[in-house]
Amino acid sequence: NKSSTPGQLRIAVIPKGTTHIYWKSVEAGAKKAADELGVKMTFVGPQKEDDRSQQIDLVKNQALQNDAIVLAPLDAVALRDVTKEVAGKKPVVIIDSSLADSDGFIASYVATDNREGGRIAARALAESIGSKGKVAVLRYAQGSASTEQREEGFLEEIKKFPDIQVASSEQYAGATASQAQDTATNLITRLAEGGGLSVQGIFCSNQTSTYGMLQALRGKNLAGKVKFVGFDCDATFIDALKKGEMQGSVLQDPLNMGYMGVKTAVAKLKGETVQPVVDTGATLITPANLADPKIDALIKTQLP
Amino acid sequence: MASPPPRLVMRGIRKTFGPTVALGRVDLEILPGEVHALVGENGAGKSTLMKILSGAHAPDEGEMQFDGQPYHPRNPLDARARGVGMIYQELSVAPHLTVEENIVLGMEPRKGPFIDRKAMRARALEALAHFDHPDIRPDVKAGTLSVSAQQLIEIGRSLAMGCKLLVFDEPTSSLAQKDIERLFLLIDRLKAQGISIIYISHFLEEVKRLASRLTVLRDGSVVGTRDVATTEPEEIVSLMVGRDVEDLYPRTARTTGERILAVAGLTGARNKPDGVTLDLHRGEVVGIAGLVGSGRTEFLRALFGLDPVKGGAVEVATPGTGNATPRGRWKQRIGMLSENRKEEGLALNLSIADNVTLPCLERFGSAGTLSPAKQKTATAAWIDKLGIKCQGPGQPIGALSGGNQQKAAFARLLEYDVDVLLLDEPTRGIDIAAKARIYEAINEVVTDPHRPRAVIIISSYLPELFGVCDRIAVMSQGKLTRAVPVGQLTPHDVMLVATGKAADLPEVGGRKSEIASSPNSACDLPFSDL
Amino acid sequence: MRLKSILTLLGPFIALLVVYGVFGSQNPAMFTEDVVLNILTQTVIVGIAAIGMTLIIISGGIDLSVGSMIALCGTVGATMVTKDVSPVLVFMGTIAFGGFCGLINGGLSTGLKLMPFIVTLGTMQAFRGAAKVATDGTPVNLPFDVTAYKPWLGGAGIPWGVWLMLALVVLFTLVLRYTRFGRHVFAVGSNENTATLCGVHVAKTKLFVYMIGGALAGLSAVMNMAKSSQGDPTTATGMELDIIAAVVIGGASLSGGEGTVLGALIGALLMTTIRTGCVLNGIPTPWTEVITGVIIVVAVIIDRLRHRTA
Amino acid sequence: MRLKSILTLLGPFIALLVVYGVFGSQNPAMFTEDVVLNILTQTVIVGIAAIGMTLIIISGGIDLSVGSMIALCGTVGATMVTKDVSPVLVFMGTIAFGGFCGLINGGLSTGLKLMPFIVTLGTMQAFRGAAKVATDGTPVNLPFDVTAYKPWLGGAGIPWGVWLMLALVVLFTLVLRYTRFGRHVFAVGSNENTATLCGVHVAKTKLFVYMIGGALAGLSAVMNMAKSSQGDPTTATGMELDIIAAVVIGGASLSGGEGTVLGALIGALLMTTIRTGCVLNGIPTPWTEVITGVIIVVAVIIDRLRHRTA
Ligand SMILES: Nc1ncnc2c1ncn2[C@@H]1O[C@H](COP(=O)(O)OP(=O)(O)OP(=O)(O)O)[C@@H](O)[C@H]1O
Ligand SMILES: Nc1ncnc2c1ncn2[C@@H]1O[C@H](COP(=O)(O)OP(=O)(O)OP(=O)(O)O)[C@@H](O)[C@H]1O
Ligand SMILES: [Mg+2]
Ligand SMILES: [Mg+2]
Repeated sequence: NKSSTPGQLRIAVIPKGTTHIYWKSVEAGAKKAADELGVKMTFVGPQKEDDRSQQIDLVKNQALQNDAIVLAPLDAVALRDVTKEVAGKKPVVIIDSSLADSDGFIASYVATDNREGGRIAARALAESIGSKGKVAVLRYAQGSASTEQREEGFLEEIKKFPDIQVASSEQYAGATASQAQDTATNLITRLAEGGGLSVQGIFCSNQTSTYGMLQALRGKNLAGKVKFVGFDCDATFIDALKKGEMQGSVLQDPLNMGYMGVKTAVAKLKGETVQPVVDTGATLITPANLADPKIDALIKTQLP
Repeated sequence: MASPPPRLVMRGIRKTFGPTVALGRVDLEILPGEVHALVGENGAGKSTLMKILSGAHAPDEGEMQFDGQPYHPRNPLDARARGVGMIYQELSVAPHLTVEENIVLGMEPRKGPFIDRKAMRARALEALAHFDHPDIRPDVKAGTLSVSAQQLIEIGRSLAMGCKLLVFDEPTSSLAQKDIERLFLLIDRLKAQGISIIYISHFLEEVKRLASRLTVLRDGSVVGTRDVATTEPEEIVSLMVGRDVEDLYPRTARTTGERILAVAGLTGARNKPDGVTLDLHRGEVVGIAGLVGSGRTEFLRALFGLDPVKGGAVEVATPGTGNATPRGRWKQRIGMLSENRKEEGLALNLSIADNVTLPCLERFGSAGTLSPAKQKTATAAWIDKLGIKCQGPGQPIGALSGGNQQKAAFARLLEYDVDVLLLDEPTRGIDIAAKARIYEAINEVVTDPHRPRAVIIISSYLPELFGVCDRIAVMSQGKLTRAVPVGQLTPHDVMLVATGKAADLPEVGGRKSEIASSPNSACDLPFSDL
Repeated sequence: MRLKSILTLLGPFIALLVVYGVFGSQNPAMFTEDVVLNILTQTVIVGIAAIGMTLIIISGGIDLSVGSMIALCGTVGATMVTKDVSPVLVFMGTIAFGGFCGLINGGLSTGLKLMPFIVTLGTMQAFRGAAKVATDGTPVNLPFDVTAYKPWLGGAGIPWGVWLMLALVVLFTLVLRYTRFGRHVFAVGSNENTATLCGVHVAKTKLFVYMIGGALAGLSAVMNMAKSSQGDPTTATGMELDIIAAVVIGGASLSGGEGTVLGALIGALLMTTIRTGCVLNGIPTPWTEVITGVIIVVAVIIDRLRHRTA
Repeated sequence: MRLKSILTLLGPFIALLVVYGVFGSQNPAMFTEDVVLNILTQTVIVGIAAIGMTLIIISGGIDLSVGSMIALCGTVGATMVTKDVSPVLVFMGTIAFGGFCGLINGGLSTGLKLMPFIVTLGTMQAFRGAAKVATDGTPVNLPFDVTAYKPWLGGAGIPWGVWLMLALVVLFTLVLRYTRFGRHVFAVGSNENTATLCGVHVAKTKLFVYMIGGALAGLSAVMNMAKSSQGDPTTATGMELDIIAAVVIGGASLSGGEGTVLGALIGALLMTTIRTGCVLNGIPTPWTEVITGVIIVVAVIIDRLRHRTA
């Protein structure tokens, strides 16, 4: 894949990581756009997840041999200067998470409105517990902007329900599903009360933390006994939704994000006008709407 | 002699280590039930030959037969299975294992999948019964025992497997006197049982006591096999050394000058040393004799600030100030040579120049800087003067032979130009030519016409002390006697005190020994009675 | 067990009790059966791997690649499950694969006489990369209808994995103490030259030790798979340091010749207890790290002082 | 420099050239000035910290906490910047803070005679936790109008950080070779007993070495801050192993007494080159890890063979 036909446009897509299914969907979307538009697309992420320094290096390296960059910045500030530097020469489209103070130089921002995603989750959880009781939030990891926005969005929105209290929101699940499961188990133990939990609802803000929490609930035989809204998509989540172990999960549309990211970049290269902000949408899936063909199609893009 | 068939025959054994020819075609025959001594200078190849016998090394060339059968051990276990056991020169116990585990290591008795602990204990007790040493109980960790006890464990290990041929490589070098006597009795017993023994030693008196025949190795070749009973010591020595040793201990006229060091009641943390008092003057060499473990090393270490001191005073009449730390002592122009080259004496992967100049780096540059060129120039001078065989001052010191390493360690004191030299076993493990060089250097510093230095020397080899020293003191269980002029002493007097059979050296004006008054005949001394 | 060995374990054990007690005094929930069970369950993965690491460290080696090995073996095991391989074969296959990884480590450090620290630093990256390459970076999920693995590290009652861990501790305590191989491991770590001269097969012993370490990492990986129903190529990142810390807190010496499996278990329990205690007391996550770090150092200081007076 | 030292450096240097050449033959872009500059720039953070680590390893120690230290120092530096402290003071303050962290490591391992491996394993967690506690887990962002730090590791032309790194390599090569302190570091690492016997202040030397290591980690943190415009408490996770690998690839021995600063730089460059080369050749990320791991092991094998024949 090193050779490209002369004159062919080259686009680099730099995700935050390469392991989550989520990024595979982004890649698929980007590929779809690249194929449609006849451009060459390179998809390469940092070796260690959450390694900002390495992502900065990646941006620099990729800028040397591509015509445009599509970047999902690991950090709003860390990536700002290198992006600004590169954007002076080549168009940069930011996807997934925002970049601070970047209106002036980026071509476009193509992303889920994460804060809104959090709000959607809050409303779904509140509804499922009848707008009163206690809830717990298991956060993902410190310093991850998109999940922090979701957590904030959730907490903001849940405040609007006067009869709902947040019992815990200080624990971070950790980077891997296995760590998340331990933290979740301990959290559940702390919140245990009689045969059930002292909280009626739980929210997790990304795939690994949701996965870990679900496994922990199942392990403690509490799955289904507490209302649980998560984030992102996984075959396990669909299964859990069907069994009533989860009441909802907020899906982004990574396929669309990758697709729109590349499309916007190419449009910019061709001198067309592009929207400064493109919302790729956040969708709540619930046991009730799983059968909906549109939802089903969205889910299909995010499962292997 | 020819009647019984030999137990072991070694023919044309050759072994090289890179460019070093350790053994060039050695022949050796050992008879059943004989104690055969193997003697020779350091580096002659004794240990190498025995390591080949015990399967630790493979020979480059040569044949071996054991009890008439071809014998080619692939490893030590193989050799043991054939009935060849060896007690190595370098201590070889696993400190974290217990005594009994060390004894059966490599051939643990088993019951099903597990070690048969009862059988192991029984075997260990049986092996240990030979010594009756109070500290050695089967279930203590070997690392907590003294060096002497560890050596006995090794011997026990070889006894436990019932060998037909046992090799002892300098077993007494780290044994206490009592244990040496027990070992000798043990060897007599083994001999009576028909077990053959090869006994390596630098001490001809031990050879005389134990062996019926001896073989002399020099530079990797056998220079002769003799019957011990009919051979004169002079002949053995000349076979070993290959030259006249009349001038081994050079000694020019010495004049004792002002007092330079006064030790009063120095007591170490574990009562070793125990209230030691000693005066040292410019222009003299004071020797400290004693048995292994008597606390001589601890005395020097305490004096030099390496070990904590419980009591006593040290008065130094040299310029510079400083407390009792090694750094302070160097500043007071006192330098020390450690008995343990590898573990303490030298930084083996640094260059000769670095090792020689380490205590006085500040002289080779100003304000913390350093000129390697100057370091090398200074070192090159000592390489020349002491005849250190090497590629140059930049060579890592670990690549040198033991004798040359020792000369370089000695050069450290000369380079610093100390007034007091504390030498702990300065000639341990080095060959006779190197020894001569060091004796010469000692003689030179104490007879320097402008600034005669003073030397304290520890040695376990009495001829050396009698050859080099002006006065000798004896240490026994941490206590040091007066230092008596060599002319008024015999080795016998020294040994009596060292072994605790006499409380003190004879009074001044006592019996005057003929041997001691002529130090150049010191090579006779090994045969003086113990 | 002899008095001496018991004393060696006393230090970490007291540390464990104190930490447990302090957290418990803040939140009595610590003393409930549930929490004790949690702590035990969450120790299984580190605990089993720490048993192997104990052997490696006693023999004078070290294995930094164990976290990556757990991830790699986990993906191998999960892939086998998705291919409908029977549980017994999955267990055996994963353990064997772990043993093979260990063999690579052992072979490189023994055969080429390389420092195990740097060999396993290399294989740590190589195994991790291999896990990601093999799975394309995505976790391999177990099919939903596979329930055979659940009871090992989940479900009601005491998970089988806890019993397995305890059984392995007993087994390897016996192996180390009462078998020839066990004593040879100590001998090699204590003084390699002596071991050679006494006819111990040093290279074979070391290879075997690394193989056991790898095999137990493989078993640990199966437990991890049972726990999270997936083989995740990014799991157990940095876990090698937890495992090594457990072994060292448990009284092993990094210069070899010393260490106990039971001590390593106690060390592992100590760290789980700290983590659980912090969550139960609502201590924010970053403080947990500070506390863990400080307790590691304090535990080693206590150990040091004990040695000095002993 | 003596022939011997040059030979020691030759191994890693040839490895570097070969790796560079192989990648370049696949993609000539490797030979452009831009890429060379990128490689240099991207080596600065690991490179500067590796200089300190070289001293620590030569002295017979090790520091696993250096990654956490970089994170902690980075948050301290960034906080100072947000408080309008002048750049000179920020540099000095961060370096001093790093030196202080190093002092903790050195003090614990020297004063209490603990193994540096375990001490720094503990402080690794403690420093990391402290960084997160201090910043509440969120990166401390530099104000957007602060541009003083940019030229250090970004902007047009050769970043100052590259010159700084090169200058430090020269400086510490000189220090190790041409100062008393430098020779004492070698002596302590080669044989601590000999150093004591020869009147070297062993404890002081070690403390100083750890302090320098910490100070350079602090400087590295400032460079990291310049690069990412923030002090991130989660940055440089696992970087300690990269740094140690660089030093060891560069010919240092983990048992002390051997090593060169230039070698460490070459080791660090080697690793950056692998990463850059893999990206430029479109090699998927996980393969990069496999390749890095294999090259580390191969580099050490080469080094070993060189030693054997020498
Ligand atoms: N492993 C080795 N590698 C290189 N050279 C060796 C090795 N072992 C021995 N030699 C060399 O072989 C020669 C013979 O050594 P050996 O140890 O056999 O002497 P020795 O007669 O036992 O001396 P000593 O009285 O000191 O014990 C020496 O020159 C020594 O340096
Ligand atoms: N740290 C220690 N722990 C236990 N025993 C020790 C220790 N240090 C020394 N010893 C023992 O104390 C005794 C005295 O040792 P020292 O080295 O002072 O004897 P020495 O008279 O100098 O004999 P040598 O001829 O060996 O130099 C030895 O038997 C030694 O084994
Ligand atoms: Mg010998
Ligand atoms: Mg001594």
